[in-house]
Amino acid sequence: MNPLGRKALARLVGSQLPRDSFVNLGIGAPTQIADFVPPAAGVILHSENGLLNMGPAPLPGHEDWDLISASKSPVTLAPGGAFFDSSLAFAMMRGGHIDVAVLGAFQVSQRGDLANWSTGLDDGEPPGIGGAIDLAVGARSIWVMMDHVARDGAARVVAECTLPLTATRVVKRIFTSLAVIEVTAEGLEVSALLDGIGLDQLQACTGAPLRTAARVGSIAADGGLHWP
Amino acid sequence: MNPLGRKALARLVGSQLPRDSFVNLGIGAPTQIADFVPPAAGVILHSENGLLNMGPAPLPGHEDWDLISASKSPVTLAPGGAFFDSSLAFAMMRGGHIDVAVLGAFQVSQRGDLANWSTGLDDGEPPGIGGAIDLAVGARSIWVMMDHVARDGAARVVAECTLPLTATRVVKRIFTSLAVIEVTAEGLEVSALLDGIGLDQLQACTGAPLRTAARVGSIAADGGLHWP
Amino acid sequence: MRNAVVTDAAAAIAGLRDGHTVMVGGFGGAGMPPAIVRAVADLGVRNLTLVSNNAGASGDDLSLWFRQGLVRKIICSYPRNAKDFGAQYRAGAVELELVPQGTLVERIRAGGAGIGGFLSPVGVGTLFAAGKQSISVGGRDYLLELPLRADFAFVKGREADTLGNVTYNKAARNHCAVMATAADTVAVEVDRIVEPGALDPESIVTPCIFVDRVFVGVTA
Amino acid sequence: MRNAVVTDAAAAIAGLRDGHTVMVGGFGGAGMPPAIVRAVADLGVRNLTLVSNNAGASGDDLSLWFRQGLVRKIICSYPRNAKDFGAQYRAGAVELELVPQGTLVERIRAGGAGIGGFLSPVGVGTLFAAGKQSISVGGRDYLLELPLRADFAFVKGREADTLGNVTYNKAARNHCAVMATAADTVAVEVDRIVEPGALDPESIVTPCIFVDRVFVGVTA
Repeated sequence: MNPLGRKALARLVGSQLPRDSFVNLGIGAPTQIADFVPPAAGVILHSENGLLNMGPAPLPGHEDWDLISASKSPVTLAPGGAFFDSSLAFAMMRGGHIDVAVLGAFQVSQRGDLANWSTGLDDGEPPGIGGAIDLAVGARSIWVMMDHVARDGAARVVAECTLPLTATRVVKRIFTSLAVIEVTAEGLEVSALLDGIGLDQLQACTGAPLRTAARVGSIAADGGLHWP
Repeated sequence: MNPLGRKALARLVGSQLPRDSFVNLGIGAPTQIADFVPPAAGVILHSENGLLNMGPAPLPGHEDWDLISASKSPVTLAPGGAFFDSSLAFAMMRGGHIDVAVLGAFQVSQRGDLANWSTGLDDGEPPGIGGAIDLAVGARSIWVMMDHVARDGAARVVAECTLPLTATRVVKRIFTSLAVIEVTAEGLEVSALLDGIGLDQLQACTGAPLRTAARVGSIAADGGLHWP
Repeated sequence: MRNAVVTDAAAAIAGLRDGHTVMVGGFGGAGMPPAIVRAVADLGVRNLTLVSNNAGASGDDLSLWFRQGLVRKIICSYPRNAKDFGAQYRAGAVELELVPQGTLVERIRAGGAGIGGFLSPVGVGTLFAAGKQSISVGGRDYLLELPLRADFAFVKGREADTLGNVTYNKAARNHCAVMATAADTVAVEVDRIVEPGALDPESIVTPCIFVDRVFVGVTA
Repeated sequence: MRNAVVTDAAAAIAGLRDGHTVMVGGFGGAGMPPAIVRAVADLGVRNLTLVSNNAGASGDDLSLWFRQGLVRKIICSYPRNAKDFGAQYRAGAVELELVPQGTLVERIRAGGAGIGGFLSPVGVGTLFAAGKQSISVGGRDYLLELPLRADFAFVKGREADTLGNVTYNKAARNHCAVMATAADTVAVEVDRIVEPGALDPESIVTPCIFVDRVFVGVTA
């Protein structure tokens, strides 16, 4: 009944990544997904600062500050990994070579519009866009991972984004703390629901019409997904 | 009195390359210049198929057909040489990183227009442009090396090119079998003359007005250049 | 774990069909994948659009494709000294799109990098400007050049690991590295296949994200 | 023979003047040349236009330049978490041109490669389209993005030879490799300088044609 926490949500997303796919995990919450990708899945992680086949964090004391992730945290390189420059890193992104990018978001519209960049309008800080916009436009499949509602209870899955957009019509699937929602040509379709939540309750905190998929999975409190 | 042969002309051009410069020698006659660049000059040769610091031809029996020049002849790599892909090779050219490119030509106009590609109109063969056009547009200084007149005696240094152009207003200096001619904002200026040839004789077989530079060098039969 | 290894050239070209666009790496023979070129000739597909810097010299190279009439159109920078292509060309049996070499490689790069086009200073004021949009930026004229992509890219590498990371040999890298980014299916003929981790991660030129199939070309 | 070696960071930045445009490599600290960054701060030039992916975190990095008010404008993708830049920005003392990271690196590449501009799908339908020419190709909309060049590019390499060929260390390659192609004067701070021939010609990332000055950065 409680919304999924960050870890459980990361586990949920991690379990759904396609076998042997090339995946970019955006900075912020999506980074944690790496800890929950089953090794047998063969997923190969891309990092926009010039790494392919990124491995887990190094042991304490073994950090190499020339070997960092897009979040600027120390990482390792898995066997068969490669280093390259930023122009090739972004060619991979913009050129459609990344199978799935998982991004955090502030808002997603029913058409798949994405608002996820820090404009600085709220916090008085300088704005920052980084590489998320290139991913949003270029990856074959954009998944979003976010709390279902904002801290003030406002819907984040909306009819129209009110925040400045990162990209239009790009999000394919939304993983929230309450549900998995597919963005289809006919609108939003719920493909999985957190145990104990009904569609009515989900609709009540969602800013765009929802319908259910032919088959709806149930999400356990730990992020495990089970099909009927 | 006889026009310079290929070897003597190659020696002449080779002696004029700036110290420590990055140079591309076009396919055809300019290729031979490599044999006449004084080692002490420190010239570094670029080849459009992905070599920097190209060395001389290998000894017989030591050919490596993965190590060829733009003319598709076996070469070697000098110490401190590098391999790279064609996109970087042409970035070097188009991006203005080559100091001097020496190209063959059919015609050069008084404004520095260059006609040097095989259109196939004359020989019934398919046309071919290759990378000479990228060099012609991108190198900082374009030098042309050619016989002063065509086999039928027609001028090749002309007021206006009649053959299809490779690039407009790019040639800086013309080395012919009879003279060295600078392309200036005020027209063509003879900076060196083959021993035994007068300006009148040169003008008679040239299709655009010539004037002489303040100082005119004399070119020996072996391609040696001497200043008064 | 990802495994890009296939058994042979026939497997590497599986799915190639009549009418496909095909990129073939190489500058002269360096970078051209010989076993793949022969396998395509054996398969006998037709109406190919071929993207390649050259059009085959003679013998066991792209000449085979022209001799057998597999190619409808070639996009190429220097198709001279190519006997079989020349015969087809003079007979009007094959269409030629002549592209300056630097523009050719940059168009392929754009296709692989998701760039919609680029402004080139090359060709302005020449026959190569024909049919192209001219755009002026900062007082200088440029031609708008459009990206190239292909159904298949066939290139020659030196070593690959089983994931599909690839290195090249010397000047054989040429057009191969960009072509390997710009096709729906990328097949690489190599001399040797090694385990992941055996290649220096600093020296991998084509990371495995671009590569679908690798195999060891049997040299005669 | 060409010799790109200079004695120290002060010599590497010689000629840098007020009002210059300067590219500084790095993603976070990886690829940022620390001795050069300090030398520029010591020199105290002003009104710089800075092209960099970040705007300094805190301490001994580009923060120094903002703390001392050296920068008039920054062209950058992610200048957040940058205390000193943030203060200058809020005070209206520095102009910010915010550029998506992939567009930033591609604009720099275009500057180095003699490309007059390129069509990017990134930013269409967003605030990043403001003021840019929109061009439609094949039914898809793109923004025309223009090249970036600089008076100086300052990057961090791993090894250089005396000719100026450069390798990088792991993910520190990032923006350094393109920046090293796009400035009138390119200076590279490295850990070690070797003789020509000591670097593997297959592994050189920045060939010496792009590099004007190399020196060994003394690490504290």
